[in-house]
Parts: sequence; C-alpha cells; structure tokens
Amino acid sequence: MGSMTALRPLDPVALRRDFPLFERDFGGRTLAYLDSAATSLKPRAVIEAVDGYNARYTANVHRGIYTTGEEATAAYEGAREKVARFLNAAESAEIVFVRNATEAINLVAATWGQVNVRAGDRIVLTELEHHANLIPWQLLAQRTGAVLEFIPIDDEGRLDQAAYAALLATAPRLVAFTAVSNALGTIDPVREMTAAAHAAGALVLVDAAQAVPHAFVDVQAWGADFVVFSGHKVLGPTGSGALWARRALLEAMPPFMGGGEMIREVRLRSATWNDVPWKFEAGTPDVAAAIGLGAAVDYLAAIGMENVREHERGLTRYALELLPREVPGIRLFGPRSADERAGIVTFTLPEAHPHDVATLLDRDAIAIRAGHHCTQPLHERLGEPATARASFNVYSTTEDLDRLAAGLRSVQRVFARSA
Amino acid sequence: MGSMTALRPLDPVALRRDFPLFERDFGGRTLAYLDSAATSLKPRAVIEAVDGYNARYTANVHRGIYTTGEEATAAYEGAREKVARFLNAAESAEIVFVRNATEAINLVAATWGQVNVRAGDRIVLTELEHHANLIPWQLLAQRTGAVLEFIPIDDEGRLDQAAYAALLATAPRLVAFTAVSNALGTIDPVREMTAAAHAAGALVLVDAAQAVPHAFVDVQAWGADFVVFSGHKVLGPTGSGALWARRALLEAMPPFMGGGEMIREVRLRSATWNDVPWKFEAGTPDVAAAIGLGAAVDYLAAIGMENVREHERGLTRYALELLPREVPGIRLFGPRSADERAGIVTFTLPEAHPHDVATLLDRDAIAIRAGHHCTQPLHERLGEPATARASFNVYSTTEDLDRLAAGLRSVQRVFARSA
Amino acid sequence: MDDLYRDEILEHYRRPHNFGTLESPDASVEGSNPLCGDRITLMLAVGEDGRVEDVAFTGRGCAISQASASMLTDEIRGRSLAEVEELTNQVVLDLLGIEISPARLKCALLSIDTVKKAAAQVRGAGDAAGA
Amino acid sequence: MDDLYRDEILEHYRRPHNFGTLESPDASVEGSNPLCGDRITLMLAVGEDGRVEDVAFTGRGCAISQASASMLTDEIRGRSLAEVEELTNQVVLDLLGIEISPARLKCALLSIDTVKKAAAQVRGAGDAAGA
Ligand SMILES: Cc1ncc(COP(=O)(O)O)c(C=O)c1O
Ligand SMILES: Cc1ncc(COP(=O)(O)O)c(C=O)c1O
Repeated sequence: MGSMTALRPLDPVALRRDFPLFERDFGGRTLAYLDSAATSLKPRAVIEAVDGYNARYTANVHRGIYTTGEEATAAYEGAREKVARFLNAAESAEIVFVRNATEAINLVAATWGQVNVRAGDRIVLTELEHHANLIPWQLLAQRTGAVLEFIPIDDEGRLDQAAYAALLATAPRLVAFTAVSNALGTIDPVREMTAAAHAAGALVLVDAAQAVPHAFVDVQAWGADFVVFSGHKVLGPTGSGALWARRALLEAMPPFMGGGEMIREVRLRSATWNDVPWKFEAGTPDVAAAIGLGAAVDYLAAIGMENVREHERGLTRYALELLPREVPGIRLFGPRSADERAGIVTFTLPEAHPHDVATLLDRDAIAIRAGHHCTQPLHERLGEPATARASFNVYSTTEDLDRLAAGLRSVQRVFARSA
Repeated sequence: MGSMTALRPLDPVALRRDFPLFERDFGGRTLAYLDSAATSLKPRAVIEAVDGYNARYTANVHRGIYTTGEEATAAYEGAREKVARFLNAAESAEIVFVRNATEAINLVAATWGQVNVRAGDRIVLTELEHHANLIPWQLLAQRTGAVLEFIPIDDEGRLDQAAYAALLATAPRLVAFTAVSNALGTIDPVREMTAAAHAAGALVLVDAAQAVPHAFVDVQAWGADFVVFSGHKVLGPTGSGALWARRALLEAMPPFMGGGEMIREVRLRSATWNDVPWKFEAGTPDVAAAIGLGAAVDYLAAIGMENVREHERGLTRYALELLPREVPGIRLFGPRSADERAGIVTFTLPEAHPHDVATLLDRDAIAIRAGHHCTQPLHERLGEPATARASFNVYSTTEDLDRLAAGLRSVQRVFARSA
Repeated sequence: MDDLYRDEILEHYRRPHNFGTLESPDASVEGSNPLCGDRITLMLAVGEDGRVEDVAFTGRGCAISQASASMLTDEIRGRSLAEVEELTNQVVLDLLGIEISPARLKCALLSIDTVKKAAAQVRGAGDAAGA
Repeated sequence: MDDLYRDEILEHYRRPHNFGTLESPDASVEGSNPLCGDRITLMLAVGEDGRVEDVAFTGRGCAISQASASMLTDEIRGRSLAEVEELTNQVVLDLLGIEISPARLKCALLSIDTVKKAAAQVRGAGDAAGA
C-alpha cells in the first residue's frame, strides 16, 4: 500500500526514461511538458499493457470460453483489483470502470440523483468546480427542481468553511466538491468536509480527478460516498477512469445505461440487472484502457504516492519562489504555500494574454495550458477570463520550470518590443 | 469510396501478416479465431496508431496551444473525418464519438427519446435485437410510458415484413432494428424498412454494429436517422465507436452527459452548449481509441468493403456447406443462403451443450462463442437457451472452418465415448 | 487429451443421479445461470433428525452443470443441513475432478449455490416456524 | 524567431485602431470566444450608399484577436455591406501576415465573424423595414 512506503526522493530524470515522449526531438530539445493536469504522459509500461491486449490476447470479456477470452477477462478484472487496492477500496466490486471522471459524475447524478433528489432538495457545490462537477448537477436540478448552492472561496482560492457550515445547516442531500482544484491547485480538506456533511445528513461526492495523480487517495480514510477520477491524468490511457462508491449505494442505485453485460435476464419488455459493478458497465467495456490503467497504478504504486506528493510539493515550492523572482509583474493565483496545493501553478503576465503566452512558449518547446481550464465560474470570480497554468507529474523537473521562467522572460521581451 | 472499388478477391492469408495475434503460438498452432462478431482482432496499423498517440504526441484535445496538443486535436478530428467518409456521411459533424454501439443507443434514447417520446407512443423493435437495442428502450418506456412493439421473425430468422407493415399502421414514433443479426447473421432490408418507416412518419435507428464490419455501409443511401456501431468490431480499439445522425436531429437534441468540452458558456447555475458533435462528447474523449478507429477504417477502406463482403459471403457459403456434411446432426440457425447473411454461422450439436463445445474446441485452439450472444429473447424464440457461433472477419480462412469442422467431430467423439 | 471431460462426468451428464422431483419437498429452489442458459430445480426433503432424507433435481444445461448437480446430490444425502450449508466450492470441484477454467466456474458451481439456497430455505422455514 | 508576432500586430494590440463606441450605430454585435475569453463588441454605421461609414470596437483578449479586430475594422471602412459579407477568412489571415496555428484560428477569426454578423444585422433590419 502507498501509505507504507518509506519516503525516498523520486528521481524524475531517471523516470523520464520510462516515457517515450521525451525521446522525441522538438527542435533540438525535449518537450518541457507542463500540462499534466490536462492529461499526463504515458510510461512504456502502460503503452505495452495496451499493446499486449491489442496484439496478443484481444478478445471480448466475461463471455469467451477460450484462452484469450479468459486472459482478457482476467486482465480486465485484475485491473479493477489494482485500482481498488490503489484507492484502498474495501473490495473491487466498488470500482465501476468509466470513460473518465466526467462520465462517473454523470452516472451518479443520473442514477443516485434521479432516485434520491426531489424538488427543493439542496445540492452543495463550490465555486472551484470543474465544469464536470457543475453541469451534471445543473442538468439534474433542471429535471428535478433541486436547488444548487455554492461554497464561496477566499482570495487564495480556499473554500470558505464558515459558509460551508451555514450551507450544511440547510440539510442538503449531497455535497459534491473537488479534492484538488484543477485551476488553482488548492487542496481541500476532504476528510473534515466529508465528516461535516455526514453529520448534516448529506452524502458526499469527491471529484478526485486532480487528487489521485498527486497523492495517496485512501477512499476509506476519506469516508466519502462517491469518489471519481480519470485514468488519463494518472499516467493511464484515455478512455479509462473509475467511480468508487460504497457497495450498498451501488446496489441501491438504478442502472445507468442499458445493454449487454449489465443484465441478468432479459425478456422483450423487461429485464433484471447484473451484480455490481457490472450493472453499471453496459456494452463492451474499454478493455484496453482498463488494462492500461491497471499498469499505470502499478507503476505509481511502485514509486509510492507519498514520494510523488513530495516531489510535486518540491516542484511547486520551487515554482512559487522562482517565478515571482524571475518574471517581473507575474501574478500568481491560489494559496501561497506549496503545502496547501498540488502540482499546479496558475498565473498571468501583465503585458500578454495567456493565449499569446502559450503560443510563444510553444516555440521554445514549452507546453502550458491557457484558458479557463473548464472553470468558467471560478475565472469569473477571479476577474480573469483566462489564465496560464503549469502543472506537473512524476517526470517533471526543476529544469522544466527554469525553461518556463526563461520562456516567460522572452515573452515579456517580445511584448516590450517597440512599446 | 468503397462503392467505387473494383471487386478483387481478398487474400486473408496475406492479411493475417498484419495481425500480430497470429504470431502467437497456441500449442504449436495459430489461433483459429472465430469470434469476430464479439470483437475483432487488431491490425498493426491500429496498434501503431494508438501507440503513436500514447508515445509521441500525448495531449488533451481542443485546448492545448502547443505542438502536441494541436497534433492530438488534428488526429482526433481527422479520425472523425475518416469515419464520416467510411460511412459516406454528409459531413463529419454528424459523427459523435462514443465508447461503443451500446452507448450510442443509450444516447439517442436519453436525449432524442426523452424529448420526443410520450406516454402511449409506440417504439417498434424486433425479436432479433441485441440487448443493446432492447434495454435502453425498455428504460425509456418505463420513464415515459411508451409502448414497445416487436417485429416477429420467421423460422430462418427473417423479419416478418407483413407484421412490420401492420405495426407501422399504428404510427410509431421510432423503429429501431439491427442491420445484421449478431446471433443469426440475418441481413435485414434496411433501405426498404427505413423508407416504410418514414412513410409512416417514424424515425429510424439502425444498429449497424454487425453491418459496418462486414459490408459497405452508406448512411445516406440507407436514409435512416440514426446509425450506430462499435469500433472494436471493425478492427478498431475497444472504447471507440460512433453515432451517426443527421445534423438537424443532433442540433435539436438536448445534451447527453454534462461536463467540459460540451459547453459554450458556463455560469454557476446555467450553461449553453457547444456545437455538434462536441455537444455530445462531455469530458476528455477516448482520444487514443478514436485515432485507432480512424486507422482501422483506413485499413478497411484500402481493402475495399465490397471485397470484405465477398470474402465473408464465400466463407459463409463454405461453412453452410461444410458443417452439415462433416458434422452429423448439427443444427444450423438463420437463413439458408449465404447471400442473406453476414459472416456469422450459428449452430448446436445434438449431443453437447454449446458451452461444452466451446471448452473442448478451445483445447484445439479454436475460439468460438457459446451462449445467448446477448439476445435472450431471440433464444427464447428459438427454443434454445444457448447456441454456438462462429463469426468471421477479413483474416478468417477456410482453414479456420476446416479446423472447426474437425474440432466439432472430435467433440462428438468425446460425447459418444462410452455412451 | 480428453481428460478435460472424464468419463465419469459424461456418465453423470447422460444418466444423472437423483434426476426428478419429490412429492412433498421441504424446499424447492430454482437456480440459473442466465449467461449460459444452465438451469436446475432442486428439491430437498429433510428428516426429523435435520438430515437430508431425499434430494432430486431437474435441469438443463452443459455437462459440467448437470454432472455437478448429479454428483453433489449424491454427496449431500444423509448430511445435516448445517453441514450442507458449510460445503465449500472446492467440494464440487473435487467431485468433478477436472480443471475448471474461470469462464466455466459458474457452470460448475450452479449446483452448490442452489443446494445451499435450498438448505437455507428449509432452515429459514424452521426458524420461522419455531419463532 | 519573433516573427510569430510581427511588430505591426503588437502595435495594433497596444494601440488598436477604431477602438471605442459609436453614438448611433446601425448594428452593434458582441462576439466571444468562450474557450479563450476573447470578447469584442463591434459597432457599424452605414451610409445612404450602403457603405460602411464608421466602425468601432471594444474588446478584451489576446493579441491575435484584438489586432485582427483593429486591422479588419480599418479594412472595411468604406466598403459596401455586400462586400463585407463576402470577405473570406483569408483576408484576416493575410492582414495578420503570420502563421496562425489551428488552436489560435478562433482568436484570429473572431473579428471577421463579428463583422459579418454586424453587416448581416444591418441588412436584415433594412430588409425587414423594406418588407
Ligand atoms: C447487433 C449488435 N448490437 C449491439 C452490440 C453492442 O456492441 P457493444 O458491446 O460494442 O456496445 C453488438 C455487439 O455485441 C451487436 O452485435
Ligand atoms: C478537477 C477535475 N474534475 C474533472 C475533470 C474532468 O476530467 P475528464 O475530462 O477526464 O472527465 C478534470 C479534468 O479536466 C478535473 O481537473
């Protein structure tokens, strides 16, 4: 288990050898990939796990009474067990494979929500949320007449816990919030907020899309009811992801999509459902992606998520110190302390729009994200329609950040030209 | 376009070299893979397309203002164009990427259905349908009070067109049927049934999951309103698939899942939607799978779907002739003529249950499917809880079928033992 | 090579023991394996002493599912309900004596799942009556 | 290396031409690019002769979007509405004179999309009045 690993410094330069993208030449340089919060690079172990299924034991799962079919099923269900262990779930039946965090939240809104949420019921969200954790609840509210409430943030992007307490006093049905803000890097106090919600009688959904890649997530310690994440942000393939939920909840929920695999017995006009988690996996699953995700969490577990967290905290501290020193006038968003944030640093330059910054950095083979990062309401709150964001993963180095700082200086020179 | 390709015999033995699974040793033999209707094997071109994205230009799509982000977006949207061309769609905006055919049907039922289907409305299905084209309509009927009606089949598995005409006279809202039965191989008269439905004022959804792999599907010639298929059955990766629908329909449909990508402007309590097809693609798509699907349809287009159809018709004719001759007492299901069926041959032996057949064939490295093939109501109608099924794709050979016949003889010997 | 299916299994499949129904069973349970279409109906008669006095089944399905029902019904005759409920899956696998691949496990275990449900049903009825 | 952003573009970005509002425009259209947050409001005044008499914009966004609006508004002054509506995207790309990557295309074309909508609005109003 990750929590048992002794803390030993992670060597990103050594790990980079596992990521073939760093072998590619970008105008005489490697890519300074600083957009890991959007999607992570993939290690060879993941690429080969996907290849193995595609090349050596391609078969549909749960049905084939032949060698490759049994291998595919074992690999697919084995990946579920790996993910369960990685999250410290009580059992693998609590892991539902989905395409991405977005689908997981939609699944909960459409099944648990449809059955449990009535007109006038309150759902508490936050101003920090990614659109993935907003729109499904807006759609549910439209269908049911539920009311959405929002925990505001302070100027460093922390959730206002007093306001949260006041919202809990209105007895909401559900609190859904992100464990780590993808736009600011803020780490929210998941355990405390979950306990408070439970004390108020609300269920809790945690959007762990930015938490799972960066630290050890222990769903039992969190104590929440639903936890979601995307595989493609944790070194896994696109198309992989998981919903974790307590078994009793899953069992009580109606199905999401209908089709093969999720059924037990089918008649022309009625049907009964399979056991969980398969009840929620209609049709041929993305077998290759799930197997790749299993390889990804194995890779991360071998590194130790505490080491990943330490590494990223170090990079964040380095960036928070380096950028204001090297880049005059840069504005940083989010908590000032690296201890309060994951490996995400968001900023604007006074002279150049984030899009121009990203375009100019690209010519130096530096990849950052510019825009609203799927958090328009948060950007509204920040008073900036767009920001620039650098985000890290295990393969990120201080050299990447040095290149970023130098790149930003050169952007400033372009914009200062003939001014 | 496929329809322009001159008919030239497809050489499956040469094509097998493109499929690495045939390099694997199964006890001194290659695998006689006869379960292509469940999922197809993948050619190297597909495996390498997926690898290319995972190893050389991993990035999220539609957002990154940097080289790899633009490459990923171009490859993803390029795959959409390839699929549009492969289906002869009027434009690529009519192609929505989904995980599989199942998701596509659920999408239509949950969006078009939710808006257009009222209590008492009729939806016409058939007794042939895969669970994927049954359960979503059962769920919709439960939610809306719509009524499901079924076109019966004759003893060879053909749809009863007189009964269909009678059902159309009741003015249904939608007719949803499979172009090719996955259990019997029956090819349904899509064009005629669609025209009749339209004349009766109904929309038409065609489940092309078994049609797209086996013949040239021209959505404009079909004239239907919705067409769905799964990539993993057309040499593409798991996690890929498409819904085709006319643009005007897509534009009028409410969104399916909510999240990033499918939005235009988001406020805390409301949002507006992106253009089609992205309105229906919430969250990070399965970029790798879509790119792999693009490579798969390129591969098939180069072969020419007419040639694929001819090849499979030849194999089916061979099997329909071989099996009754070599395997005493074998019972074959579905139309007697290979012209009326795709590359699928379904059967039972008098002495052995299909599961025992499959287990015994496996020891000879022959992979077939045994069970109800996700068509329980059809099997109820056939009076068999389970059947055995051999199904083909471009790499299938008459030698595979010879091995199957010999394998079935040896199953019969086992069951005759000491009887 | 044919040890995948031992003669004994084929023998039980062709001429299953305890095949039929009971006149007045203490429990009658239907078990099915929808994915395969395997199906058995199992009846149990329990004596004063709490032991399986008689057992019968009818069913349809693959050799593995039907032979395992045939063998297992032999096995439980005379056993106490408590013993029956504590039978492990391994017992059935040992009775079959061949290697069962994961995809066929449900076929092999249909009989024991159904037998245990029947035993629990008798016990439940007894408890309910006693209560 | 800095020809990604020619001096002229930066010049237009810093000191945009036609920046402001019109007193009584014949059309006023807001265009936005939610993904980027680029935004412009464009106003058009059209003379008796159906030609663009005056044009002004306000906005906020990246250099590409704002410079293209600045350059394009210069370009359309004096043109007939029909001409404006027939402008191709290439016109804007030529005005910018730098290579625009696909991801930035929306920034570059925000101005022309908005200008055309404004021209269509004036024409629509005219048609409606004439009808
Ligand atoms: C006719 C038909 N429809 C739908 C499906 C469902 O496909 P998938 O499981 O890829 O969603 C299948 C595949 O099994 C099929 O054969
Ligand atoms: C906090 C958060 N939630 C949800 C998502 C949605 O992830 P996906 O697009 O993989 O569904 C993201 C990723 O962008 C995220 O950062």
